[in-house]
Amino acid sequence: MSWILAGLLIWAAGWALNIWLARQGRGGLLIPVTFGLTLLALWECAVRGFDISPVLLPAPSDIAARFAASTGLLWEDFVQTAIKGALTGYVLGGLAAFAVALAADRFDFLRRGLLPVGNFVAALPIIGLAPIMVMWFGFDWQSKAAIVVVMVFFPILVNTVEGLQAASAMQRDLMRTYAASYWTTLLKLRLPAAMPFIFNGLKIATTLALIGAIVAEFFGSPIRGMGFRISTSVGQLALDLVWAEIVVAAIAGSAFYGGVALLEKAVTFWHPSQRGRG
Amino acid sequence: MAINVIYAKSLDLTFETNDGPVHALRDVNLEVGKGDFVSFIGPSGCGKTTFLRVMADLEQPTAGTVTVNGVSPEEARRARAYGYVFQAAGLYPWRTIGGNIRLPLEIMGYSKADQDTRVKRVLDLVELSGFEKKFPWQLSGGMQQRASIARALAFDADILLMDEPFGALDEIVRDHLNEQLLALWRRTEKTICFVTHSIPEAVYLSTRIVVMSPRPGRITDVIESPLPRERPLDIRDTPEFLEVAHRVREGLRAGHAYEE
Amino acid sequence: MAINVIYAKSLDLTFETNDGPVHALRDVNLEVGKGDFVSFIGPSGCGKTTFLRVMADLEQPTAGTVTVNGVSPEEARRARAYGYVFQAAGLYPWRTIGGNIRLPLEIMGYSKADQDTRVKRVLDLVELSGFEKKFPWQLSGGMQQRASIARALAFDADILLMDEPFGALDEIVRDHLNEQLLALWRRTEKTICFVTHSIPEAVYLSTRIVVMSPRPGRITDVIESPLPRERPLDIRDTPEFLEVAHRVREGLRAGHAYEE
Amino acid sequence: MRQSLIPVLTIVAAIFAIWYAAAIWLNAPWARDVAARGDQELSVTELVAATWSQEKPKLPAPHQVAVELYDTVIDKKVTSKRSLVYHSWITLSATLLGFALGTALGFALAIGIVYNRVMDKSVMPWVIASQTVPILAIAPMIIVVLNAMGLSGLLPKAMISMYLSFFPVVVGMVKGLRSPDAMQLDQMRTWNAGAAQEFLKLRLPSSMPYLFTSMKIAMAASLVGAIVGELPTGAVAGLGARLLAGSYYGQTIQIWSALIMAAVLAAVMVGTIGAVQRLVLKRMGMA
Amino acid sequence: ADDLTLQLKWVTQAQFAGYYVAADKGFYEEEDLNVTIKPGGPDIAPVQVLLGGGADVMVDWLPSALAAREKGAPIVNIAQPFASSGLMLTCLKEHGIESPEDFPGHTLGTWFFGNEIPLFSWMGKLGIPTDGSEGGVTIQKINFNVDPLLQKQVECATTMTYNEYWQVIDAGLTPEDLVVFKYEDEGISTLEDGLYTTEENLADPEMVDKLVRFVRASMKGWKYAEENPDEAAEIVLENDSTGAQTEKHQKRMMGEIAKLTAGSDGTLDEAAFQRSAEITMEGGMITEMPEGAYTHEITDQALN
Ligand SMILES: Nc1ncnc2c1ncn2[C@@H]1O[C@H](COP(=O)(O)OP(=O)(O)OP(=O)(O)O)[C@@H](O)[C@H]1O
Ligand SMILES: Nc1ncnc2c1ncn2[C@@H]1O[C@H](COP(=O)(O)OP(=O)(O)OP(=O)(O)O)[C@@H](O)[C@H]1O
Ligand SMILES: Cc1ncc(C[n+]2csc(CCO)c2C)c(N)n1
Ligand SMILES: [Mg+2]
Ligand SMILES: [Mg+2]
Repeated sequence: MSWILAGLLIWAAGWALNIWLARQGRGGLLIPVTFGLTLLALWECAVRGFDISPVLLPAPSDIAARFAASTGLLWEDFVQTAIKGALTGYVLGGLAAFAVALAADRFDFLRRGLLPVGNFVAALPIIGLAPIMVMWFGFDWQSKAAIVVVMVFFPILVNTVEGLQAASAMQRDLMRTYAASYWTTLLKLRLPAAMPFIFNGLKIATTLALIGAIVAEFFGSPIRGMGFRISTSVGQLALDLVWAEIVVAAIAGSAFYGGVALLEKAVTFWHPSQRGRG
Repeated sequence: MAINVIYAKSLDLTFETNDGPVHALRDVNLEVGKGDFVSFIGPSGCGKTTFLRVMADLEQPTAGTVTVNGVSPEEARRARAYGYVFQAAGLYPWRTIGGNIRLPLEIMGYSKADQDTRVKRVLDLVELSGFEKKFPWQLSGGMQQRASIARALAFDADILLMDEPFGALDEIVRDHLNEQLLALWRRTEKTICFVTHSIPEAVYLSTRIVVMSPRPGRITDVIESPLPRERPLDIRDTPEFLEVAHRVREGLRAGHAYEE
Repeated sequence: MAINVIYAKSLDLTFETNDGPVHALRDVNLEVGKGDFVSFIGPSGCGKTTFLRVMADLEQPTAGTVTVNGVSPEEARRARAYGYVFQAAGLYPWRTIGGNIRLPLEIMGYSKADQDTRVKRVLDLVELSGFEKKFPWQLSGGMQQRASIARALAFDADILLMDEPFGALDEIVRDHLNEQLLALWRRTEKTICFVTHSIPEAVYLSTRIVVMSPRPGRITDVIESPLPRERPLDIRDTPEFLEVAHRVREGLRAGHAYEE
Repeated sequence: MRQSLIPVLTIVAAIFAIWYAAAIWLNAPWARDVAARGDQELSVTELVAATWSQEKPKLPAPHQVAVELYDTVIDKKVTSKRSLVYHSWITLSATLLGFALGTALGFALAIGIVYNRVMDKSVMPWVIASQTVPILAIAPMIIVVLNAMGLSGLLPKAMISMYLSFFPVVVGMVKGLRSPDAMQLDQMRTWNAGAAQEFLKLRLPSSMPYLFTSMKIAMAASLVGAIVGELPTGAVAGLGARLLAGSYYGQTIQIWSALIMAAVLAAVMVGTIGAVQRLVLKRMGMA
Repeated sequence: ADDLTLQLKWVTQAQFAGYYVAADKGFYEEEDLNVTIKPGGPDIAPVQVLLGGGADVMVDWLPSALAAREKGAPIVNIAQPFASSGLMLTCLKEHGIESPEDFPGHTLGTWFFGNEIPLFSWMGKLGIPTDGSEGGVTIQKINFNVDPLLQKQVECATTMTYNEYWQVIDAGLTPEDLVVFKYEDEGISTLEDGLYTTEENLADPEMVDKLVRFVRASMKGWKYAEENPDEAAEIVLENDSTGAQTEKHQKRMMGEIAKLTAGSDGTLDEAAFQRSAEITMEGGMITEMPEGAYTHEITDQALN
């Protein structure tokens, strides 16, 4: 009971602190961190207050302890899944989507033919693709990368195609008056104008990539990797390890997203959504 | 006989819109010779921009023929025969002012050093030196307009198509830029098509003034200027000048129902 | 003594940009009384727009005070004390012309029937009847500008802040709208702040002309017009008119280095 | 539409050609093994025929999938548990519910983020972090918890769909709602428009292109969510259950037909959104 | 009637025929029970469902149940319908494996989630390293199907006598193409499908009474299924809501399952328990011998 009360108090305090911080116009990272810490405290209090079994939901303190105790293991899994699987797939998938978007943009025939079919293929749910990819590309990270490629392809393609239409009529007319070639127009006008859209897709794809790589490991993996660890640990009810992996995933994913968002800020500084917070 | 730089015959242009067609140009005929300075004047919405866009191959006429430098507008465009100043500034927000002016130079393959000198020169011309590194949204409306003029002057096109380039400028800058433009024109023998709303400006600048009337846009009058090519600013107080201005005003007035 | 509608004291405004601060306004003082028609004139980039934006609570001064109707600009804005015509038309592309003009009326909660009559009335005023159902990109630049003027006139604000509203219009329409605006002003006793680049326009319309000079923007001259409130178009040929115009031109010229 | 027909058919034909070739390539080792066990030599035509007709091929040939689809879509009563239509419907209903919930949630969050500084600063990073949690890992737990709370059937699956689909909507809508330029926002200020009016009359319309793009992605994600959600519910019904059961009994043809069905669903739904998009943008004069 | 929910360890198949038969034949009804049977799946941990309150009884294998118990889940075996183990390792003969001595240098595929434990302890007994070092075997995690074996991604794979083995056969291989090692024969078998509930439930006399009736009816179902395998398989098929199972496969599976349940009246054999627990400990899944992990209370009452 006292735990639950404490939880409620902490929640109120955290929220108040955040409002205060936001009013001060300061904080930067401080605000989300406070928010997160509040959530964690709430969780801890709930687990203790309601006496939830550790095989259902471990307390954050248990997870932290496990995390500290297994950094070596977590790092090995991280390299296997996030770096080899997700990152490779993200880069390849991004390039592929970008190339297809350009091809579709360049050749109307392809756009009409490929886009509907591409949407169709990309809409294949990865869960179904995962076993097939494992069958084709083997148990190791290559099959994970393949699934990530398929997963990130669609969002990046859709956004890039959309973005390539984003330049305004007058901006295009200007290029026409310079008799700029297709590639020049693309490079100097349409790509810059498309960047806000492309980054939209790239950001969504960061999280998809990590999920994809992890989930794919459920369908076959060497005996390491985040997805492998999660799925086997659930079976062994080592939920503290499961959550430690999830924490790694969350940190890696957020950092990945944050990196892309920073890049976006640098590239699309001119877009109204970046210029001023309205 | 010298070949016409611009030649339009029986031009028609109709826009199809969600509620019916809009006749923007109807039976437009015009010949512009090399080195002419032609001003277009007419009530708002009469088709001046549309006509300029047709010359620039940005709009396809529904009927009739146009040639630019004796070839189709498209070929002329491909040959980079003209510089175009749009009615709105239309700067690319991701480029600085300097970057925007440099854009056509990059596209047309000027050398890096040449680009730099040209950018500097035209920035001086429109008095924006010091703003090279600013982004468009950090400039006032008039400054943006000047940057867009500079952009069109930065490279060497034989034909300049200018759509109300000085609309957002005060009289002093305008006078200054008018002089500069005239000097440039005399020096380079460019052919200039110039849309304006200012009667004195049209008369001061042009060798020929085309008056248009609206819906559907037609040419109602073409006035040859008797003024010499050499024009100091105070030519605007001479009787010849006022005489021409009067004719233009009369022609314009005819296009406005409420003035009759 | 009547209360000032607009009162500015020691206004300073500096923009921070990627390469250093830009001083847009420096020590600006001004009083505008009820029913005044004040024109602002000055070289491009001198801070006219910025000053108008400060009055409208769209920009916060770095130092100094402004009051509008005796209260802060923010309170005046909340009380919907003014209509603002922006330098660029700024129509919403997803609304028709009619829909754009109706927008502030919807926001301010005018009844449907009232909206309809008002939209019709102002469309007539700016001669755009028949274009109600068109989208902005189907209109010429000048027509868009007129639509944006109509939008600001559609509702009843005591103060009108107009940033080069007639910049993109030809002389005839401009004269016509000038007359209309004067008539409206006399009829409704609105207070009008009006940015323009045209000296004759400033002199013809205003009870007071504010001349500004650039970087940092300062007020260099405030000229009280001796002209009567009732002003036929041909008042522009009177000696008083030319005299005032001359003073304005001199003031302006002072702000341009190359004219000295 | 009509101009698209030939290009689409060309691409589809190309894909089928590649598919058939891949089937030969991938299934040949098995066919050779079988032949070797039976002490036979396979001629090329026999080999090709064998690779296109295996019962459990590594990659089933298109016609095998087509036959299976025909059997399970056309030939079975739609209420039958062996009918793919029945399973599709189960997945579709969860997808649609999850999509609706996800879009609503994404919308609400985006509004909160755009209008509320505290939310902007505190929620967005956690929204992102939430998406890095591998859903398949917590899906069983969600299902277990919801089941324990007495929720079963459609809703738990829809929750997972929602979890996956709200994210693209948040990201896209935050961008879209912030896309009006400074002047447009200033105009609203001069009219002293309330927050709701500013939203309805400016931010919402200008976010439309972003909204639709996001919704297309959200719909695809939602389908994945529904299928993931069907896996741990004990493979009861739905396309996910078909995939799973197919996988556990090595029925590649069944897996592929469920996959194709899922892709058809996704394509139809994404296509529908696209059609609505064209309609709306056209009415807004933006197309 | 009293409500009771049973959580299975796997999808609906003849492996669980006893429970479906008991439900279908009205054995539960006779005991005044209204039993809901929840199928399992690959990523569902029945223990979680049990502790989360989603079920009252579950089917689980002893090693994973013991591991859960040591992790803090207070679960107890109340009945053991399966007397012997159906787990085995199936190899393709073409890879040249004929006896356990041939394993080194080959890839063995096994299911994880605790199912790998007997294999690891077996390799331990044989003295074959599993860390991929020289002279050892490579252990590969595979999913619950035989594709990796057929596609030669592994050379041996874990199979059940009643299920995966027959999938290999259905794929076109003959028993002569295969070499099988039954865990039961190698002396490394652990107890499979047993019934488990929570200590909390066992402390509640009313619940105990329900469980007694449940076990009694279930065992009746099992014995009926053993005697009428074809009918039992039909019943299972009717209850399969994925519509993916085939009659041929389920009938065959029922036949094999009958061999595993034969000879059990539901009472847990303590010797088998002991052996299973030791193997589980050797494999490292638990660290000390469990106490109170089973009770005869329910079966004692049910069988009298
Ligand atoms: N958002 C901004 N950021 C940085 N500098 C700005 C910004 N807005 C305006 N400025 C600068 O402030 C000065 C005054 O601008 P303002 O728009 O008020 O000029 P103006 O008098 O209206 O000119 P014009 O007649 O050309 O419209 C200019 O030098 C401009 O570069
Ligand atoms: N894309 C378009 N779709 C439909 N109608 C159009 C389009 N562009 C222009 N128009 C119409 O064509 C007519 C002529 O337009 P244009 O822009 O050429 O006028 P203008 O003479 O340049 O006017 P302004 O002086 O106001 O710029 C107008 O009535 C306008 O509504
Ligand atoms: C974690 C885990 N999940 C399910 C089973 C259940 N199981 C019992 S037999 C068999 C093979 C299919 O008939 C399977 C999968 C297990 N042992 N371990
Ligand atoms: Mg125009
Ligand atoms: Mg301005």
